[in-house]
Amino acid sequence: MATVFIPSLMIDMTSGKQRIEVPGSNVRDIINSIDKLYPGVKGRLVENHKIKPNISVAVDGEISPLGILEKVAPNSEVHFIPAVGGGAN
Amino acid sequence: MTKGSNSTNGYKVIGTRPIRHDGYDKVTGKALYGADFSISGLLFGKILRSPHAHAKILSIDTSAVENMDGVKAIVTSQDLPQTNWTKEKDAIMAKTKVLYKGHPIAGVAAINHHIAEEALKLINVEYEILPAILTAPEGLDPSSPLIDETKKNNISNHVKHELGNIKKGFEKSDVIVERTFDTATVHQGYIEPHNATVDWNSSVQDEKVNIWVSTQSSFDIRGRTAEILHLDPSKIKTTPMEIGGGFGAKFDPYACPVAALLSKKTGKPVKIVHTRKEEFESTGPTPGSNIKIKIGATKEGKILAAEATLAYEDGAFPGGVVSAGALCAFATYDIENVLINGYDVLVNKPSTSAYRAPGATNSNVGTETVIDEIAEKLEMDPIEFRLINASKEGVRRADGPKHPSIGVIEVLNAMKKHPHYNEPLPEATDINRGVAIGFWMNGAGPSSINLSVHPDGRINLIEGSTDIGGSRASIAMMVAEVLGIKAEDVTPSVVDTDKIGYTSGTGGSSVTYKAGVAGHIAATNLKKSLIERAASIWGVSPKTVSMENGILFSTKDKSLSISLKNLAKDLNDTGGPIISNGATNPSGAAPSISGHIIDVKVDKETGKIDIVKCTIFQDVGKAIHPDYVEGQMQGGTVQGIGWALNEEYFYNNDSYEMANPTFLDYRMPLALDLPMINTEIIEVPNPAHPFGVRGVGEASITSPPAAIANAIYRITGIRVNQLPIKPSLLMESIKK
Amino acid sequence: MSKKIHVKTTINSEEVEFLCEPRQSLLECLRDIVGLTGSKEGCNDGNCGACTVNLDGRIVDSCLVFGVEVDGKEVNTIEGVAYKDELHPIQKAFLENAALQCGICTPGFIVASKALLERNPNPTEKDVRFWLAGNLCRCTGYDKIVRAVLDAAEKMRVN
Amino acid sequence: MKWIDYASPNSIKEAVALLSNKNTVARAMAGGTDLIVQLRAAPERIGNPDVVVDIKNIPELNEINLDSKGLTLGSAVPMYKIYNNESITASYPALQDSTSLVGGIQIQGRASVGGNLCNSAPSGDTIPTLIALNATCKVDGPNGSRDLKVEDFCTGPGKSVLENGEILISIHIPAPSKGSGSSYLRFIPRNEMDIAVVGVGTSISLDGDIVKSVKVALASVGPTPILVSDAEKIIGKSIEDEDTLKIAGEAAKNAATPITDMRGTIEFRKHLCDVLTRRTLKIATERARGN
Amino acid sequence: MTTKNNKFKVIGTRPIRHDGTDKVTGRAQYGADFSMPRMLSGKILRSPHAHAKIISIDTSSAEKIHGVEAIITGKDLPETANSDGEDRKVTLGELSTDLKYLREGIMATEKAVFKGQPIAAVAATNVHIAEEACKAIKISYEVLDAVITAPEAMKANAPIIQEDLRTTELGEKLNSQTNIAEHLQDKLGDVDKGFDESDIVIEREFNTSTVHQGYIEPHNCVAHWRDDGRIHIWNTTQGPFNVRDATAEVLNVSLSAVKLTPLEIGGGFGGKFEPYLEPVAAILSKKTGRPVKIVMTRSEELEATGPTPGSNIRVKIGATKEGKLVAAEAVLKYEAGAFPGSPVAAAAACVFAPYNIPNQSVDGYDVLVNKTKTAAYRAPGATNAEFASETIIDELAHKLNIDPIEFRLMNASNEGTRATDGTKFHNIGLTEVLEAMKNDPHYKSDLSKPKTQNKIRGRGVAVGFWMNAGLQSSVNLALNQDGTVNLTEGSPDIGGSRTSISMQAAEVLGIKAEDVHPSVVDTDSIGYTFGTGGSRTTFATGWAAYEAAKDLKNKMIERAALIWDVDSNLVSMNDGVLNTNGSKNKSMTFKELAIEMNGSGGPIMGQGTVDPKGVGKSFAGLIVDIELDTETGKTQILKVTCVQDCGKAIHPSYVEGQMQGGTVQGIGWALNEEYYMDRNAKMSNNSLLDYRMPTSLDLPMINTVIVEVPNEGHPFGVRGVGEVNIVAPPAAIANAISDAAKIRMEVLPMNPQAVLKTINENNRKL
Repeated sequence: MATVFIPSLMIDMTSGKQRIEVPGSNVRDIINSIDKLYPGVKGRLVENHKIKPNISVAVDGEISPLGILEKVAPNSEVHFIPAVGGGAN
Repeated sequence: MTKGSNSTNGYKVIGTRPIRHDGYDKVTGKALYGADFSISGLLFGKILRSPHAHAKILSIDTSAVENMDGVKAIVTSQDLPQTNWTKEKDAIMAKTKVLYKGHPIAGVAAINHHIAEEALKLINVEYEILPAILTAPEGLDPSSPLIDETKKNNISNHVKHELGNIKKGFEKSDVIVERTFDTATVHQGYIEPHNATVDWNSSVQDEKVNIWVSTQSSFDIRGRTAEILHLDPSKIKTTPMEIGGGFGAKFDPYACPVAALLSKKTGKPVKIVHTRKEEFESTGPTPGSNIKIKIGATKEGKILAAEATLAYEDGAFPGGVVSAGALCAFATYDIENVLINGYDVLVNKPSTSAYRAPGATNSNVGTETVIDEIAEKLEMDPIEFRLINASKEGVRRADGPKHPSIGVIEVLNAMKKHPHYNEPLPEATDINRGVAIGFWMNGAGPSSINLSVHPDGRINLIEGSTDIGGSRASIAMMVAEVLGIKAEDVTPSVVDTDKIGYTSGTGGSSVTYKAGVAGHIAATNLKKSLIERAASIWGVSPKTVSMENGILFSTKDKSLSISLKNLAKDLNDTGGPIISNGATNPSGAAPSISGHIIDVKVDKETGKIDIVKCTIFQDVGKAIHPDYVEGQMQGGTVQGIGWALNEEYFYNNDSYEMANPTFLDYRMPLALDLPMINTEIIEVPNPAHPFGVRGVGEASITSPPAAIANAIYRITGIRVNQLPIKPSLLMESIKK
Repeated sequence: MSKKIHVKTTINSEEVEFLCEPRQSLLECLRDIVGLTGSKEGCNDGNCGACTVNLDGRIVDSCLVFGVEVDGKEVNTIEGVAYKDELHPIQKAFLENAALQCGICTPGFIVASKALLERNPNPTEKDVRFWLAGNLCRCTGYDKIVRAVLDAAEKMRVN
Repeated sequence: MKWIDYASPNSIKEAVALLSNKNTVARAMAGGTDLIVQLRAAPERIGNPDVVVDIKNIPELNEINLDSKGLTLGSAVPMYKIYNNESITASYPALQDSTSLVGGIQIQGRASVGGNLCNSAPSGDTIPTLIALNATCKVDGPNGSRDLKVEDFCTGPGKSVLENGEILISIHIPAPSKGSGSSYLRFIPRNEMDIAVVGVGTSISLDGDIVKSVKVALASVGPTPILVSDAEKIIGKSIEDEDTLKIAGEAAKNAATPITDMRGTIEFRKHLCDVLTRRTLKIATERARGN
Repeated sequence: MTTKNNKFKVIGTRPIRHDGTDKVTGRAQYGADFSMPRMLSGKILRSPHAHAKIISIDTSSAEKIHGVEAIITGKDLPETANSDGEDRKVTLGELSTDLKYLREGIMATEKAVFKGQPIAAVAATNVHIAEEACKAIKISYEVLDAVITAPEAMKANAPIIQEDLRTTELGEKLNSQTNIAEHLQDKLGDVDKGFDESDIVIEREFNTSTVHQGYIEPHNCVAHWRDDGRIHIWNTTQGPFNVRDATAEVLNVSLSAVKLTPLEIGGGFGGKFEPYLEPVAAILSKKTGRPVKIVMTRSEELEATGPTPGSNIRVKIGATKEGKLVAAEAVLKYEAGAFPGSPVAAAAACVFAPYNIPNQSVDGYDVLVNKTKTAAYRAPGATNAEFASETIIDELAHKLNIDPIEFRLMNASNEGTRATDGTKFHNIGLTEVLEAMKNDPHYKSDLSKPKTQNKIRGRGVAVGFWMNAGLQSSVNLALNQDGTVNLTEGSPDIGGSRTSISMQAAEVLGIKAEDVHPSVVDTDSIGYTFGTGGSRTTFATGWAAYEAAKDLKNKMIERAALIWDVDSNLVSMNDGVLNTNGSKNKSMTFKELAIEMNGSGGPIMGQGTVDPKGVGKSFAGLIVDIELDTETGKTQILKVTCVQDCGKAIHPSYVEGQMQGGTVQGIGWALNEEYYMDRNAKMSNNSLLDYRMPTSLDLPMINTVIVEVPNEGHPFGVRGVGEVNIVAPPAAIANAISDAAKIRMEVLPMNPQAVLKTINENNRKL
């Protein structure tokens, strides 16, 4: 089971839970799994089958260029963090 | 076999007629050709040329020019690297001897071309004039002066092909015809003169020579200029500009090394553009020749023996085209006993170069008029006679190899059935019809293509083949076909030699063939990558994903489908950009056969000849873009007509100077001189090409002279023995 | 409205004639009329030095000279610094010391440095910094530029 | 830039005629380093000229005369010719100070002291020096020529006493008296290529430690360069007395009438008047003593 | 200093860059050097007001000027709404933008939201006529109240800049009108508890000014809307593909309809990603049928391109008396400019990144103000934030009597440390950087004494963090018959990247860097390549070159195998020599195979595309000695040493160049650079005279120490080197000023006036 860290601005959706362990072999599965537990999470993070534009997903500390396609290992950490922008850095 | 000009054979793109990608620039005057190129600090170069056809250079005195206002540099052969002195260098600027009128002696760079021209007049060259020779028979004469004193005679190349027993063949023949022909030197006559702008940058550790030029082969310009200048080829970057015609003549670097040396000396870019006179006198026309053809056949119409003796002018340096002439001489026929002797003979004319099926038209005018004469003697229909003897796949050619897939029979059958052949001639006695066929083996060569995917699903295509007649479009179409998208959705660019893998020149009817193969490889690779990407997005095996008509879909799950356009949008989020390449040196360019039916009118009082009606038939394998295939067929036909009727390098008696180095006197055909040129595309697919392509650029020039000569015979009863068939000559014969 | 003015001048040892409007700066004339684009425009008000050229032996900002003013004068630009196919020692020093990044200020720096070394063949670091204060560079922090000029000075003294 | 015509007269007469033509608005140009910038950025501030009169080809305006009476500088003489002239810099060190810090080397190759004066910017670096050195200037025009003190020349930002058709011919600086020294300092956040936040030019002559005469002028702290008359309060005092410098500094601070803008606040600029006056007096003193 | 590494033949050497000769001779063609036959000059009329409704635009008298060929206004840009009437969003680079904002930035329609915003544009036969025509266009405005700092704009009664703007919080849109485009938050541990456990807590509020990248070459472009519907653009840009995409979106044409040819670029530093001029020139070209060139003036550059934001930052950090950091809190308010998109997210990720602090809380606000929209500038967002945090860290160290480097070492982030956003660091080199600083002769030396009175000296240190970027890159290679290799890439070369990318290909192939001929090509001629920025080029495009070189190498091995008629598994290629150890035991050089190429199967090409992970995060530190004039407040930099972890320095000269350049930009930011805004929200100092970037005379030599902690994620260990070096200087200088004058600076720039004011406020007699 991968550990998902719930961003502080979203913990109202997860009954205050900051970390959730869910199954899934990629980020898409992971989000679907959380959404089953806490409906609405997917809508908050995903738009048009992609992570919303100003949010990034990091798996094991690395921001993923693949977004929802990124593979997730059973012991992975998954973070949803603000996308770094400000023009094209 | 499919006949017809608009067949698509189930293809979506191939066989259609999209607007060519470079068309807009060309109809608006925006396209940049070589001479249109300019760069800051540009100097203008001019080349001093020999006024003599053959002379020793005793001295060159440039002192009067050296301090001339506005003159920035002068170069002579002394400025060429003195190591590995080669003929090629001698051709760029003569060292000890000039070998033809127009042979470069020196180059001058000045702030404008007028000053450069003035400077040329002040360079004092002392010559010792030597006797000169202008034709191959003269050159073969043992008593003739030697052009290369290190050799025993003026023959630079002798080819001999023998098949069966020629003697026995003629012995068994019931009818034998032997004739001799003389053909004049002719020029490709492209409208855009040669040009080159060269900027030689020296730096601390490196040289970088930039060349902007109109050329058929940017990589040849790079390689040959490098060799002459004794540089590694990659020190040179050749940027091919748009090219205004070539027909085989724009492979040589002519002015490039001179401009390069001038640029090196001045530290500034130098541009040289030929005048039309320089084009005629100092580039590479196709050779004049002397041709002897002897053919024997049985009374049933089976050709038993054929012999050819071909003497081709080489020009001042070795490298003539008799080998191709010899190869093509009897290639359309299945003949048991053949003997061909071919000679390239040095003469005091500019070094010849390729011109559309180089060498083939010369020999073919002999073969096809003699064939016509035999058919007449046997009272057989000339097409029927040819069909009886037609070559086909597996037949051995005189030069050894067996023919691959070849469409002689298909072309002849199409001619035979065609309304033009079957419609009655007008009542008038001054009009008649002639036929002839021709052969060209076509070429290939290394070719490289890069493809990349735009985020809107369009494909970028990068190639090294300069585009003379729409090849950007035809290559883009083949790529589009593989990917199932529109031709307009492929954006082709012809790039410089720093930006693509080696690509041999646009010549030998090779581009659509070889770049097509490279494009097919690249497109197939790209398709594979796209399929893999879709599979990874869907989390399925790539084996279960297909791509058709620009749509990727799962063969197992109907819900999984995405258009190339939509996938392209997502590439950067799903693993990054997708690019591919194709690099190849393919074998298997298959020959192309042309055939002409030409109705000719002769004014028996003046000898003037008019073309009344003309249909060309050609096996193109597969016509990728029929408009431009027809264009090749029509263009080649008209060049053949010009060659047949009027074009020639004319030399007055006792003069070694071309008398007609202008477009006024060189008399290429005008729109007014021609009827519409009907085209019949025959498609016998080339199995060695993914879409069946054969080269289409050259065969079309080979048969018009013979077809016209055969028609003239039917009007006047005269078997012409000379090209061009000028009114004056024809009148003389008629009078006789 | 008046007409364009005919200017006859010497640029990089060559006589050049051109027609320009009186309001056109020397920089504009060099770039847009004569076709010498080596001198760059960074500010068009004399504060970056990217357009530095040598006018009758003094470096000036060519954006602050009218083209008509150079009639009868001698202008030397970056295009005239190398001698034919031989780079000037300052140019070599810039390459060898990696004294350029984006390169847009480089022509101005080289023209200015050349003028410095012609006057003062043995400048101190401070001399170089003072002389080049009219040339802005935003990429290098000037370190490698100053080194390159000092290096070129040394090599020119040896030769 | 809007269309302008260009004229390049060879004589003062021609120049005056061009400048006084009633049908045009003409401006004289020497080095052009201010004028061209203004023509581009804000031509309305200089009266929207439609003719530029290039005065560099007038021989008199390029002359430099240094003799026992003093220095006469043609109005078109570029700055580099001044600071490269060792005779001038030895007698008028403040002139070296101020001409060698206007712009960079490129600007100094064109800009002239005369142009700096005519431009009449409050920040003009050479003007306090000229005032401190008691310079006068000669003006010619349709109504004949006249001489006036440099300290009376500027009348406001970009404004001067020059009337329509008038042209600055030369600037004269009297020969320095024995035991005198001068100095110019400006404060800028960068070390070069900057506009003075405050500029101070001083001259001093000493008899031993006693101040015989002193002149202090300020730039960038008022609509025109300012002569600090109260600085003369230190005449007769010992320069070694710490209060002497304080008095002069305080006088400068009080004479300044700066505004707050991007270059500094009123307080900061007044403070700097004090600091720079003291510093320039120190330097001028050292120079007066020949150190 | 470069770590010696015998593993490499090419990497780590210092060849002359491939484009060098062109650049020292003036031959290199930059954007403004490009011209075309019949080309027109364009000029943009800009709003004189920071916030104003456009009541009317009258172009009639401008149209009558001889030589004016076309005039356009905002109405000539295509509509931005899709068929449902909703505003289209476009993804440009990493972030999505409302197309409407992009379009309004290019040309206003109903109201101007910053001074300098384009209102109309003219194409004329020369630039002077175009300028006259702009002056002849009459516009009437209704001037509105403007707001120019983030704290002001966040106030409840502040003028609203974009009526339809709503705050986004992690993908959720809030409901009320506001100037806050985004609120972001990171929490780690329990920050309140952390502060309770702290023995010492320092809290300060900082304000920093807007500053500009200050590249010497202004924005420029030539656009030609061709008869076949394609739009060719020649310009200088950091992101050819980014600008292509944005231009196409604004013009509402297919992306591939635009072909962008990047010419040589005269500096960018993040500021040359935006399509300011291209759509305008394109529409003018469409209207006239002729190519149109627009080049910005310097005042346009300063007023209407994308500087990096001014900011208001509150930072609070707590530590134990033993020197262990326990809690940290930051509130970051960043100016976005008049449209959303400040680098506040990056700031949040950087502000505490150097330290292992168990309890953290960071709130970031992206705030609209009536200034030009900000863009990236070298480590965007980080310098502001780390100026604040590094100043407080320094103060804590001093208060705790611990050497400031030692204090940082005690708390330094290492592999496995959890960052503010909760992710764990991979291998990073902060400890190595700090050790190198500590051991540097500069740090060990005594601070020299001032030579004149009223001068005091001080030394300061600080470190900076930047995360660097990966993103997409493509490279093609083609073998030449002379044994050299052509390399084509899509990354504009701002500072020698052609060479550093070629070197990576050369390393794989065992040939010399000089034997690779690199070209930066147009968007038609290479696969998608994200722009040159984010310190990504040597990392990602270099990686693509590595992949392409491996591909080429494999194909050469196969070719050799074919020639020798052996299994390709038996062939190897090392140091540019192919060998087979099979039965035939043959060998041939790279060059020999190249000669054989065309006769043995044709050309050989290689390709590489990447969208890599494994981006190496980077740290840099600065040691700086300053001298302060206590009477004027002016700071002079005496000595400076920049220490940076580069992973692996491919071309050390250009790595040093990046370090020196970034350091000096940081010095300029620290001391003098600012947007000085007058009462009407207009920039007063809009010239390079008054914007006061450092000149050569303002600086000493910039010492560099390259630390190499290889990035395990990259085949050669490369980390981006372009940005992090700008981060530490302001804090280091502030700390040096503190060391000298015992004051804590809370503003940027720390210009003489600000320093003097702080001295006076602290009532210090110095």
